[in-house]
Amino acid sequence: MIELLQISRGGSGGVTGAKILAEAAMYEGLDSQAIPKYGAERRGAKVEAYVRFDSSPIRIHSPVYNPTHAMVLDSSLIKALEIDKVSKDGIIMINSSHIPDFLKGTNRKVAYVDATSISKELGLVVSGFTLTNVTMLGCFAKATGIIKMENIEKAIEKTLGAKIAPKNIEAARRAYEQTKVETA
Amino acid sequence: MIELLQISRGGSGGVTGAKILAEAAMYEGLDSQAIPKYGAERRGAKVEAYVRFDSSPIRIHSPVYNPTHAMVLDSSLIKALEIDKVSKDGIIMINSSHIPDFLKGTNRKVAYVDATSISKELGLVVSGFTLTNVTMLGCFAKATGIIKMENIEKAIEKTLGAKIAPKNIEAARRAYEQTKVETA
Amino acid sequence: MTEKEPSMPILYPIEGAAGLTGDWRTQRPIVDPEKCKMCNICWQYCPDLAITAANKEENKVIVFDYTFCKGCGICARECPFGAIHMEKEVD
Amino acid sequence: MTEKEPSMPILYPIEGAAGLTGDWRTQRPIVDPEKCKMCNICWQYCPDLAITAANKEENKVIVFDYTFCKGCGICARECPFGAIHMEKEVD
Amino acid sequence: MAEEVVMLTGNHSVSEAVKRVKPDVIAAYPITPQTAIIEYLSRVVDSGELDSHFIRVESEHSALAAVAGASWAGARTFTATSSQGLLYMGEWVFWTGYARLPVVMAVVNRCLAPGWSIWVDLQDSMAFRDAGWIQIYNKNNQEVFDTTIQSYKIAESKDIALPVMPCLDGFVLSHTSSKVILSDPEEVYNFVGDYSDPIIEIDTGKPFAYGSIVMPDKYNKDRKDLMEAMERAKAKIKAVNKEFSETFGRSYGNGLIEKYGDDDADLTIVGIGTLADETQQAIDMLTSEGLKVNSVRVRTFRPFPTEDIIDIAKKNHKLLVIDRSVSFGHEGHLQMEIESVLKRNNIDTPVIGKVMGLGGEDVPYTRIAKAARENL
Amino acid sequence: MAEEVVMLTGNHSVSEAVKRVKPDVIAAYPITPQTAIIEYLSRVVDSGELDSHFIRVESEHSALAAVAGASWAGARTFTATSSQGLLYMGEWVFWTGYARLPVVMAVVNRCLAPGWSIWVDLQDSMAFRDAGWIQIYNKNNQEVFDTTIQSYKIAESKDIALPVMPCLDGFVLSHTSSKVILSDPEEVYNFVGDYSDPIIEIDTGKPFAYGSIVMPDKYNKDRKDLMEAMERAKAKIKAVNKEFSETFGRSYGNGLIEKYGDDDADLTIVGIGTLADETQQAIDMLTSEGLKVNSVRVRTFRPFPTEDIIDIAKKNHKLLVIDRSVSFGHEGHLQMEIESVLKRNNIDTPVIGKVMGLGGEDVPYTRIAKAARENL
Amino acid sequence: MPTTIKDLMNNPKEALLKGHFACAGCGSALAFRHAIGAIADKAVVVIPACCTSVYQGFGRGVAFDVPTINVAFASSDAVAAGIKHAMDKKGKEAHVIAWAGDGGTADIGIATLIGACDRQDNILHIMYSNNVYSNTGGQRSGDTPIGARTTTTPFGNKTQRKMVPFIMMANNASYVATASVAYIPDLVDKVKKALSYDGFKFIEIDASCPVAWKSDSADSIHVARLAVETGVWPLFEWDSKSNKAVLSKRGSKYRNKENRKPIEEWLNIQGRFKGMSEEEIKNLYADVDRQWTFLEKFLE
Amino acid sequence: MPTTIKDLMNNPKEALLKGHFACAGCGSALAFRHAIGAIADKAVVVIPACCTSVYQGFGRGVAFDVPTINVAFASSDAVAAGIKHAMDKKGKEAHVIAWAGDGGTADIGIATLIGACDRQDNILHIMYSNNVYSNTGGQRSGDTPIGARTTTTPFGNKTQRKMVPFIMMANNASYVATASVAYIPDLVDKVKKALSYDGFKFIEIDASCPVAWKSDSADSIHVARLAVETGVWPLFEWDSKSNKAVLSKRGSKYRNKENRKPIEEWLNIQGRFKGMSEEEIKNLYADVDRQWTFLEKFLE
Ligand SMILES: Cc1ncc(C[n+]2csc(CCOP(=O)(O)OP(=O)(O)O)c2C)c(N)n1
Ligand SMILES: Cc1ncc(C[n+]2csc(CCOP(=O)(O)OP(=O)(O)O)c2C)c(N)n1
Ligand code: SF4
Ligand code: SF4
Ligand code: SF4
Ligand code: SF4
Repeated sequence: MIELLQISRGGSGGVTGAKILAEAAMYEGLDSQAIPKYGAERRGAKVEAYVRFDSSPIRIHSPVYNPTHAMVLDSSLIKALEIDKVSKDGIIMINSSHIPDFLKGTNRKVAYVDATSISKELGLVVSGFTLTNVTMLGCFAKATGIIKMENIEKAIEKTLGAKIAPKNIEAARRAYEQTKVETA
Repeated sequence: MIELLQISRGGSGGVTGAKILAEAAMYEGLDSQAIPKYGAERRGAKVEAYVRFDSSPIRIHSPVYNPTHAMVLDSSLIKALEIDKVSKDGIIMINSSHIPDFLKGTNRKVAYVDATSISKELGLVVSGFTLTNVTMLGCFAKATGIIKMENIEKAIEKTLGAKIAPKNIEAARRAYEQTKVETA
Repeated sequence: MTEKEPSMPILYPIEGAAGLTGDWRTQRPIVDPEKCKMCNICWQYCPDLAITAANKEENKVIVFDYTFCKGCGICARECPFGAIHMEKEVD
Repeated sequence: MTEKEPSMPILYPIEGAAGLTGDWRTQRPIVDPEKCKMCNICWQYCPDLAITAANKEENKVIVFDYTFCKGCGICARECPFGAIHMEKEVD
Repeated sequence: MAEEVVMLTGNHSVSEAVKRVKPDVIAAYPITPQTAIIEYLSRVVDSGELDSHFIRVESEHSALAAVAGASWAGARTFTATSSQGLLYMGEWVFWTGYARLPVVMAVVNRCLAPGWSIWVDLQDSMAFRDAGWIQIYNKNNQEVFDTTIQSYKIAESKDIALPVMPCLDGFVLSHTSSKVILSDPEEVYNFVGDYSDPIIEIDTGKPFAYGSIVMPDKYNKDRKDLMEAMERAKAKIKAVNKEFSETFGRSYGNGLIEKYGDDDADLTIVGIGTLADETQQAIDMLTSEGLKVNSVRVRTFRPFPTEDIIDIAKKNHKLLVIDRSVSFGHEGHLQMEIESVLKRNNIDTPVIGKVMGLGGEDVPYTRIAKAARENL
Repeated sequence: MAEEVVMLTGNHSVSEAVKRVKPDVIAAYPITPQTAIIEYLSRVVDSGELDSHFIRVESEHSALAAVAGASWAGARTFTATSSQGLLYMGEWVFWTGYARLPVVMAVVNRCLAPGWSIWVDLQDSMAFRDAGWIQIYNKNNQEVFDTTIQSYKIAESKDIALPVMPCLDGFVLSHTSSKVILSDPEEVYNFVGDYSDPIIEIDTGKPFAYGSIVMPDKYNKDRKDLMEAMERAKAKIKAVNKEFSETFGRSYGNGLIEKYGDDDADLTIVGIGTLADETQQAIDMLTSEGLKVNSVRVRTFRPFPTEDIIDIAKKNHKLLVIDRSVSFGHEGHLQMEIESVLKRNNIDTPVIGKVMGLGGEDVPYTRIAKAARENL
Repeated sequence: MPTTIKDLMNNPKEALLKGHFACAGCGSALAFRHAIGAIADKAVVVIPACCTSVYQGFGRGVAFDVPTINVAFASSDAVAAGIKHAMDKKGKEAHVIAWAGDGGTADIGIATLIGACDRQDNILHIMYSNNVYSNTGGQRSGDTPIGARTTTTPFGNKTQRKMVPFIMMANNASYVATASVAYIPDLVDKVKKALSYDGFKFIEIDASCPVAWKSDSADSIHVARLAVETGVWPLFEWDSKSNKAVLSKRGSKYRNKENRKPIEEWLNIQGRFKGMSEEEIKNLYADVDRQWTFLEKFLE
Repeated sequence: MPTTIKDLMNNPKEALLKGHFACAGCGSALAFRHAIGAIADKAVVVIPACCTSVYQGFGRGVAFDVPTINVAFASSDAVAAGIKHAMDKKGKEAHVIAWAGDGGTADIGIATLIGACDRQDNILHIMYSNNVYSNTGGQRSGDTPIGARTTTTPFGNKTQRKMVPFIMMANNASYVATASVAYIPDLVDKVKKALSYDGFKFIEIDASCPVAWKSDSADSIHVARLAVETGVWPLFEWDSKSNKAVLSKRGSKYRNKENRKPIEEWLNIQGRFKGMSEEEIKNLYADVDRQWTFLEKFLE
């Protein structure tokens, strides 16, 4: 079983992103779950969501305590990540043009991409918030290889609908291209 | 155990009468209960109440199905009395100047007194209703001998208060005097 | 499993749902046919539907239904012509 | 039986009951001390008590408390003198 | 004023007890067969006989909300209801229990609609057996008076801090007059004590917030404490029953249960409320027939008298449990709980259950006796 | 439109099922975590996708009252709630059950205040286990979808005529997305059938009065029939589960319970809701450790699956019962009921009870496994 | 054309049958007879806990010849709304009427009432007010007048009368009216007129209760008439279209205080007001003034 | 003397502490800060389920420095009444305030509100209206304006706005006022004035919710000001003694329609009104007119 922790800011679409990812996993033939951390959400405040992937049916309903991978949608939130809880073999994915200082020397595998710039370029901005949730799915596909881009695209299409999906798919694709994976 | 069935009309004070009787029994050293028949009461409609007397503590909570004695506060209600249910040895007490035809030939012991006239004479009339409930207690004392008049008077005094008790006591006393007991 | 209808607290309309309420009466209304102007004001005000309306065409005055009349006295009180009076019920 | 107080859901007043809410901010207000007329209109409108009021007597302009300011932008929007502007938070 | 011996209805008995403990705030809403309780109390408050605030609320939900509010402010409180009224305040019944407020609420048991029916069964109060209230069921009007008094002493102990629900059978007790010894008001008040050191008290000088969002760990801590308080309440109820007996000369079994008849019978009839009183009459009858039968009245349903039930079951050969309420889709409440206790403690004594008297159906002692004979 | 495979939250699964059975009238009030159900339904009603009347009531008491009204008028109905909302409509929960109205109400389980907490435990729906409702607890979103559909078929059978409450764990199911097969709308509708011959129907041409005052004998008759309908419901639920399986290829144990693992284990873990699903994970783990452990998920708490529990207990050596709700002053609900069943049927299999996960406390399968190991 | 006594005789059928369980002289039963009788072929009535739940029958059969649904106390309008929506959906015609006492309307039931009004559910709420909880034996309600002795205000009620019609105006019901058992044709007119409006309609009827009012049952009409003639009970209609109130013909002259009889005439024939102090009477007068002052704002 | 910003600084203490859990730009939190702050040494607040139950804190501590009792949704006024009676009985001074949203006031809680008003319990009810059930994610309430997109009226709300202040006038509260987060000193004046009255007091505050209104958080004051300037939100006071309404200084000029800004200005900065049809806008204008027409009756 693979477990993802996703950290984002309230209002930036993290929950939707997690759901799209779980849906993509379904197309991949995996069983999956997307779990928003249960509680009052506030725009700008830190929000967690979890995604589980498994080849057999999932019967676990807990939040994820020790994620395989972690994904941080806003680089300013990186400090909120408890790295020790993430599997040593896992990948830390981050929306950033570079490896943040915070991760340096951790010897972790870090995948990074400047999703904010990509999203902005494509106009993925809602009431002042740049939406990087979908964009970062490209990073996930690239970094983990768990899910093929085509399935991520299919899930984006299904969830967001024909009107706004294309821009988002494009964003995810660009992120896929631009993601770099390095050991920090 | 002695059980009394009392039949009256809604609004004529039957429930209070039964309670006074039970209280009198208490002064007599008996255990007692006064049970209004549970349900919506309507002025003028037939209403039943039950009184139990025993020398040992009463732990029965049922209504009375087979009364020892019966008391009817309004002679027009006599037809509502199911005589067969009353103990053969019991007394049927009725507010009437004579033994009603309905009882004739039943071979029952009947105590009768014109409580209405007594009450009227003493002004025991409330919104058009002549109250015979207390008056008939005199009849009960006389006919059954279960409770002494002094205890009935004490109970009337306690329940009705110093202001209206005297007239009621007087009514009960007169009824006591005037009650006739015959076999019908 | 046999088909079975649920048992429910359902009642159907009947006259005398609360019995023959004439029993409750301690006084009864009596109409004076001479005085009744057949205006049916009493009919209108009887909460117990215990008055058969008067009929001017047929020259019929009101009639009481003592089976159900509770003897409230409204009809007597409201008759503008004093055509109704209440009498104590005799035992 | 030892005396025991019941366990109840009681909380006591503290600053930062919801944490250091400055974290939520994506943009921060900046005051231009030149322009601030010390009217304290911004102070009045801040839902987060994140402004220390200006003091005319002491000639002190307003000060932001970035530990708690959520960056809503009301102060900047409401300042009649355009003395406050919002800047994107840098990561 | 000293002790008085009077003829009193169950409702009036509640009121007389309440008058003696002098609650600061009363709020209640009328419902048959409870209404007479609050009619009496509104009279004595308005007449000045009882120095208390009486809030004539617009519903039961508000009745319990208002007394809960008063209780948070450190006041002694009282309310009463029945049936639909209890259901209508249901949210507040749980709220009050979970909040550990020492509210006393008399419940005059009445069955639930539809169809409309105003007569007794215990379905109403039983529906709140999970709610964190102590429930004490009474057999006669004297006990109603006494239990109402005891309820305050139990509820207001800091080591308990639970609301208490004295329950009395509608009409059968509430409207029936029987002999009641009304203890001296001052003695009663002294027995209960004043409520000057409240469990909780709002104070503008010392702000706190009650009931904000809690995380699961704290939530569990509070509920565990509630569970433990219920456990402690067993000893407390027994102690109060004993102290009451020492002061006033009246007691009810050991406080949790009341036994009747000889130990080691062939059959023990277990019941609750007036049916259990009626059962004693049946026991006398059966005993006179030479049968070995005794009875147990469950006085407190919450906390459930587990240890006493174990004891009874061990000492006797068979239990016949008579319920006046039932969980549709399972079985009678008393039966279910007794069975669970015996099962948990590996006690073989057989249990037979009968549900009787729903919707005010009269259950004469002869019917109880018949059931006993059939199961001997 | 045919079958679709989608990622769906539990709430959305309920809505999709409801949309397919096409209720005539929906009335509901928002409350976390149930709200998304009615948000979705109000959208499809307002958009015209679902031809139904949606009443935006001002409280839960009115929500259930309104759907009950519609049900009396012969309509198919739906509502949903959680926690405080369920308590607030409590009077109507009993009313609907006693009235035998085939209402379907989804309950998204959430614990009760105070303090405020929005997370799951089963205290809310358990509080209504006496109310004459069928209660079906679900383990995952697929079952939520399927059970909601089945509920109508059960509720609307004339020989049952009971409201049904499909229950799903708040957040854990309601807000978590997972794979759900949404069956073809037409097939679903055909499976349930239309409600053209209603259990009861108001007709101005044929007046009747529902729920006037009833005497105790009639009251008892109605309640006895309710008890019997609950009994019959066991077979009905099984039959519907079977028919559902034949039509859609999905089923849940025998409808009343779902077993997991090999028979004749040293320990059987009995649970309800998602904890029972989580338990299956624990069973795999324990089995892989060489331990002989299996599990049972109680799917219908009402009617209680007495016969199945007997069967399980007879075939196994020990039961570990995990409750996510408790009756304060007694014990966990599932434990209590299972113990009572075993006791009544003289089954010696020991029962150990554990209450876990109140107030949304997370219970990982490892904790369940630990409890199992400790009790082996 | 205003309804006449003759018209009343031509009702589709009687809604109330003989031999019901209301007390002798019950104003509520009389009101039911005519208000529902006038539309008996189309009426569905929803009755929350109140005297009407009792007087309709008692086990054997029911005295109402219209579909009658008895419901929990605080829910008549919600149930009525549910019924109406269901019947609309099924294409069936009906006038769905919530028939409730003052307690069920003004107190415990007012959230439900206002909720249905807010949604403009297409139903009519008829509140018959006997100013008290009669069914439970006469406790104070929000509609109890100042000074009335009830079983929970044994020394006189102190609170002002809650004017539900005003609340419904403020809440923008489509039609609001007051009526009285003393003016039956007027009552029937208002019921029929109400039903001609879409959305939520509200009528309050002053309905004598000889038991709670401690009045002679024969006075049930007389006392209600006095309430109008003393100004205690203004008879009017209001609708949201106009946002204007109009006094009913039978009550219009009492707008002028000089035409009003002294309130004491109304008080004196009711035992519930026995022992009222001067002060209480003054307060009652003031409360009646308050009601008129409020109403005046909406009159031409 | 009207309150000034300077006066606000001299509050006994802050009622709201920094670091609370309200969204950025929350009008309710701002209103709480000042309304309760002005009387913070004497205030006891009772909070039913609403955003305020959440933004006060989350497990660690509470952001309110006044006694705060969180209660079931439909009961704030009953609890407040209970507290007030208890404190009176115990001889303790306090201003007990029920602080509730529009849902808890106008919908599920209105029976409790009216009940406490009817009894003239000596408390103040402050309704902050964000026109929606914000705490549960933005469902329609009875106070939702025509045309607003909410999660339960995704294609626009159709029902008229429920004017609770009017209902409270009809129900004869001792003091009724409306206020706005755009006019803080006016709000504080009204709170203080309300507390000078005996009996039941009511204030409704138009309190922006950037989340539900889909507006920029920076616009929270601006949008509230526009509500006043467009006539959508009349600012007034009324008391039962006079039965007269007085427009507040800051709002009086909008009585004259010519002085009002077009409602569209208010609509256009809120995402919740996006996609409103001409018809809906017309209906909204009509509803605003209706409110003023009602209010006019009580103005000099
Ligand atoms: C929730 C609930 N609370 C209380 C009652 C008890 N109850 C039944 S009828 C009634 C009074 C009804 O008063 P009103 O509405 O004025 O009608 P009336 O009896 O005067 O006809 C009360 C309090 C109930 N049935 N349900
Ligand atoms: C009985 C009950 N029903 C529903 C809820 C769920 N609930 C909590 S807050 C809320 C909405 C509150 O809306 P409002 O009063 O307008 O305050 P706001 O959230 O907008 O601040 C709802 C529906 C509840 N807690 N209790
Ligand atoms: S006395 Fe009353 S019930 Fe009898 S006919 Fe006259 S009005 Fe009708
Ligand atoms: S941005 Fe908002 S929170 Fe920050 S200081 Fe300005 S008004 Fe206060
Ligand atoms: S108590 Fe009053 S309202 Fe009720 S039935 Fe009797 S007269 Fe009518
Ligand atoms: S949702 Fe709206 S009302 Fe609630 S805290 Fe956020 S801004 Fe304030």
